[in-house]
Amino acid sequence: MSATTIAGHTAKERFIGVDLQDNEEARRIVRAIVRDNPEAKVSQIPGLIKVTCHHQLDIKRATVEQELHHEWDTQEFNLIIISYVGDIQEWDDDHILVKWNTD
Amino acid sequence: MAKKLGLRETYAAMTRGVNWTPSYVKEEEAFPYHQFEGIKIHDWDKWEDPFRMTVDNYWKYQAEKDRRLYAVLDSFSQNQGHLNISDARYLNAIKIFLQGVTPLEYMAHRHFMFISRYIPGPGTRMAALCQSIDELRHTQIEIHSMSPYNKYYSGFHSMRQMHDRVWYLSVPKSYFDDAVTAGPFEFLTAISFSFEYLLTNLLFVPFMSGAAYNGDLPTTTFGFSAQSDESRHMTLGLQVIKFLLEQDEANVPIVQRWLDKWFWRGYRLNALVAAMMDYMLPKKVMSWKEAFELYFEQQMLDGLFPDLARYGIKPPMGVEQAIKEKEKISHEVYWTLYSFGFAAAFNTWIPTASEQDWMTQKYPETFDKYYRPHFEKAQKIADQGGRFFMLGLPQLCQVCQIPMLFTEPDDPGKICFRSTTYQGEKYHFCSDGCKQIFEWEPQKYVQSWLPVHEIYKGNCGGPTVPEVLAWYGIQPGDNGEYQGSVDQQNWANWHKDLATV
Amino acid sequence: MAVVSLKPGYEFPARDRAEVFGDDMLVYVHWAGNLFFCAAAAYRAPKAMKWGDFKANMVDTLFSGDPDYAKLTPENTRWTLNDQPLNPSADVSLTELGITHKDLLKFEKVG
Amino acid sequence: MSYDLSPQVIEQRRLAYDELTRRFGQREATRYEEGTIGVQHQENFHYRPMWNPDVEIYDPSMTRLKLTDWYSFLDPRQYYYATYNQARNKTMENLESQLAYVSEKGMLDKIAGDWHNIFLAYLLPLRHYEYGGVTTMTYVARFAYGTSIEQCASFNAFDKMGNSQIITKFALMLPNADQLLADGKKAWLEDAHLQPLRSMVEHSWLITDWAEAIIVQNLLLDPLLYNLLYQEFDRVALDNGALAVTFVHKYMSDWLKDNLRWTNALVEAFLNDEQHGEANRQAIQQILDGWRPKVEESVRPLAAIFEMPRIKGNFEASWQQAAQNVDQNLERLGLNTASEAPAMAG
Repeated sequence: MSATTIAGHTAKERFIGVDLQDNEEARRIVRAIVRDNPEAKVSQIPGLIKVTCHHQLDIKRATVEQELHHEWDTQEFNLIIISYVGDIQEWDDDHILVKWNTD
Repeated sequence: MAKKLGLRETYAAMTRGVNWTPSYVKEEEAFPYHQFEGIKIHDWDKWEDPFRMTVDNYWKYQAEKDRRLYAVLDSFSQNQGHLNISDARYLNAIKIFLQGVTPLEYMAHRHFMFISRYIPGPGTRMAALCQSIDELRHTQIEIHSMSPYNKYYSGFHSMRQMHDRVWYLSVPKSYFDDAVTAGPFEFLTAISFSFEYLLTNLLFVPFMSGAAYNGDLPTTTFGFSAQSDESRHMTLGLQVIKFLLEQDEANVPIVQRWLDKWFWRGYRLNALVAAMMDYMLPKKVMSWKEAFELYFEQQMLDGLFPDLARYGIKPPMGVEQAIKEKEKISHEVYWTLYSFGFAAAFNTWIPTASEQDWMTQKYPETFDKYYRPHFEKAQKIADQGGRFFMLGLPQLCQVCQIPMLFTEPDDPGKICFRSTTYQGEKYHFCSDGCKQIFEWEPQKYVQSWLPVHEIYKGNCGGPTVPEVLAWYGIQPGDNGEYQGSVDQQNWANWHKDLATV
Repeated sequence: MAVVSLKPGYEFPARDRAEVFGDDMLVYVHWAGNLFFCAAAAYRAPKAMKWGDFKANMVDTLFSGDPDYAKLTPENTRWTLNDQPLNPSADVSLTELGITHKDLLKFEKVG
Repeated sequence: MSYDLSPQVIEQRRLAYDELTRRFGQREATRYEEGTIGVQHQENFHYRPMWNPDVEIYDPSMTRLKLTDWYSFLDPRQYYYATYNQARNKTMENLESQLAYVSEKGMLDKIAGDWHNIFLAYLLPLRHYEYGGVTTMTYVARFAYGTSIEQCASFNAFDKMGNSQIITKFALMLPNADQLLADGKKAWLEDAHLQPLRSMVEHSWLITDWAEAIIVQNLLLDPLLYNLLYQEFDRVALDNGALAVTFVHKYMSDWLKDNLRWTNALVEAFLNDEQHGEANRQAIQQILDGWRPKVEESVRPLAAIFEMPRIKGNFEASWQQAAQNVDQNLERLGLNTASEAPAMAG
């Protein structure tokens, strides 16, 4: 594609993802994310957990609540998110959806 | 009993619903600044803010974030946590951060108030209002996080004065001054999109991870805490771009030019970060080159730009050159900081043998050929009891204000000189990018406050180095060589004492 | 593209224009082929200054920070002014050499 | 921890940042001081704003008032971001639990039907008034000189957004909330008793002297309106059994007191400036005298709502009381009040 044919740069596969603070709450939420997005890859660099995925990442309240064993407002995701790649297409009471607009 | 509303409806009622178009004063009198840039907006209701942050939730989550943050800072001070970092050399990266970045957070705070005031769309105004006070938060948590270091180490004591005056800090200062003096949509494209979305991960994530790896608890804590706000800012940035591009086709070329300008401005600013990452972290997480490949090439070029291609947006001007430069800028910039270290408010040093070997491994094409020889020569001078400094003042780029240190894209052995004449005066640039930016808006950049020229005009305390350093607020120990510096000696003493406890 | 401004007349005098420096001017000097000096040096010099004084008091002072500078002689050093060959002699003034405000001089070791 | 604390004495090299030790001498600084004093950039701005080339990025000439030392004003509440948020979060949690109680006890269902019309006549339209106040205060936050002043204005702007959203929150608890919000907006745009107020708000957006904007909104308009509605009319609501709304009234009137604290301190700083105090006094008095009649004219038509409840309120007495509260505050500051001011023409 013309948009990414840049001299000196080799296009790799596209991905989306979220970077989360490495703490207890986040580790549980990551478990929920992996349950709902089986192809998600989890990796760690100092201080943070990276969750990446091709296509899309869907973070569902119901699954997070099962992992946390208490009620969870999707807005609480604000407390652990450090960064993301992609476009947050939906953030409502039930889920947070990150994906690109074009495949 | 009223039905319980979801996030989306509540947010809409609280932000969209309250806005109205004035009728007792002229709309263009109340909102005079959103049209002169040529951007056309037809329907503000098409603005989407996926975060849907309301004031009550804002107070709730931000209070919780701060509760966690200040608990860590208090405990850090109580426990003399500064003694647990990897090495006092590390703090020089943090000094540059406080002097260079913290004042920009403050600038962002003030100018998002301008956006909130003057953009007539209610979704944008609310997002900008939240971002404005977030940026005040970042200013203050950075000042508070570094306050314990200021009590024991050099270079932290006069952040704002230095930012207003010191030569290398005119790089970040002129960058942000450029953004806030532009119109509101250019500011949003510059800061919300080009900086917060396109380049923020490159700046912050490896840096904060480096802080974690080097035992710097305050920086890790404020960094990750600030980044959680930053995610909201990234969303605002991406939304701004999509919204402008979708509103009118005539916006596309305007936005493209801003992207071209602000990618290059931001990328040049990041050159300082490149040097900090590769040279100032005793324990290294990743090289600048690796961070650039992951956070810019993979995430932005491969990830984002295909999404923007459907609007007719191309990757910005200078991307090819930036890719070529990933092999060299950290070294070129650090060598410059080393050379002018007598006039900087941080210490510099020759990397250790094992660090140089790490560079060789990370930069096999360039380090041994072009940069290792500098350090070897400097080492020889040091072995004879000297310290190499370039005892003069460098030529600066008229636009990015970095010393003219960058080399030709295809020749790391040759400095890249570009120049032009405007109204009978000559101007010099470090790159095609900076020259192009000047030529788009010469009336703006003829105003640049270039620190070297200001010294020569007699505006910086006096003609001698001690006078200029005094005017900068640089105190003995802040500047110069790390080996034998106040910080180095104290660090050695503190840890010697510890060994005998 | 011209600058876009709400108020007409967004026009300011160049902050570092020649007249600000009076009888002096800014001159940049770069040692081509030796990036031990990371960038060109900037000087404020009297326009009437003789080349010999400029070289001895300004250029030599700074660039002798590199031990290799001692290897340079008038014979093996080539000078350019704005990338055009320059053959300076010591008793000629900077202005007479054609050097103007914010010009770039380069020198290089040849042979 | 890799060392033993007790025998370890490491001497501090500095007690605080230089900006603060220069001002206060050698002592530790508070977090408020660190995050506030001298933080705003002061010199060597690179480019003039394209949107207004006549001013610098931060420019003390954007008000006619002057302070010899712009940091002679400090917020008496000592709010910096963290303490501000914590304070607001606390009052908000308190209000939320009160509103939850209101909801749980079905108190809104018990309010007589005529109160929906009354809410439509003042409370619902006033969420737009608050939002209009955000616009005025974001201008101040951008252009005021010095961090200590603009920081207060920034929180003030955010508070106004909060006040607007609290009213919306309350409205969302009422049956037919969507319709009520739409009707409330229509009232704000069209109903006769609100038009002078809307006109006043829109005109306050055009005030270019930021200190004037603070004086108009925080010393005159907000106090008069808040006293009239959230103190005086609150009693009418209670007399009529509309208990549910009183929590919102109380929140607003507590907020006004909090907001007056910094505003009054700022005015005092202007009045007490050794060099500029007298000139400031004249300018402030002129601002007050010029705006007072317009402010009163814009609020007075709210008299209409005192007639609406079953047990009517005594508007004239309430008006006197509200105006008196405004006056008392001005008198405390040593300023002349409306009654002492020379009669204004028009």
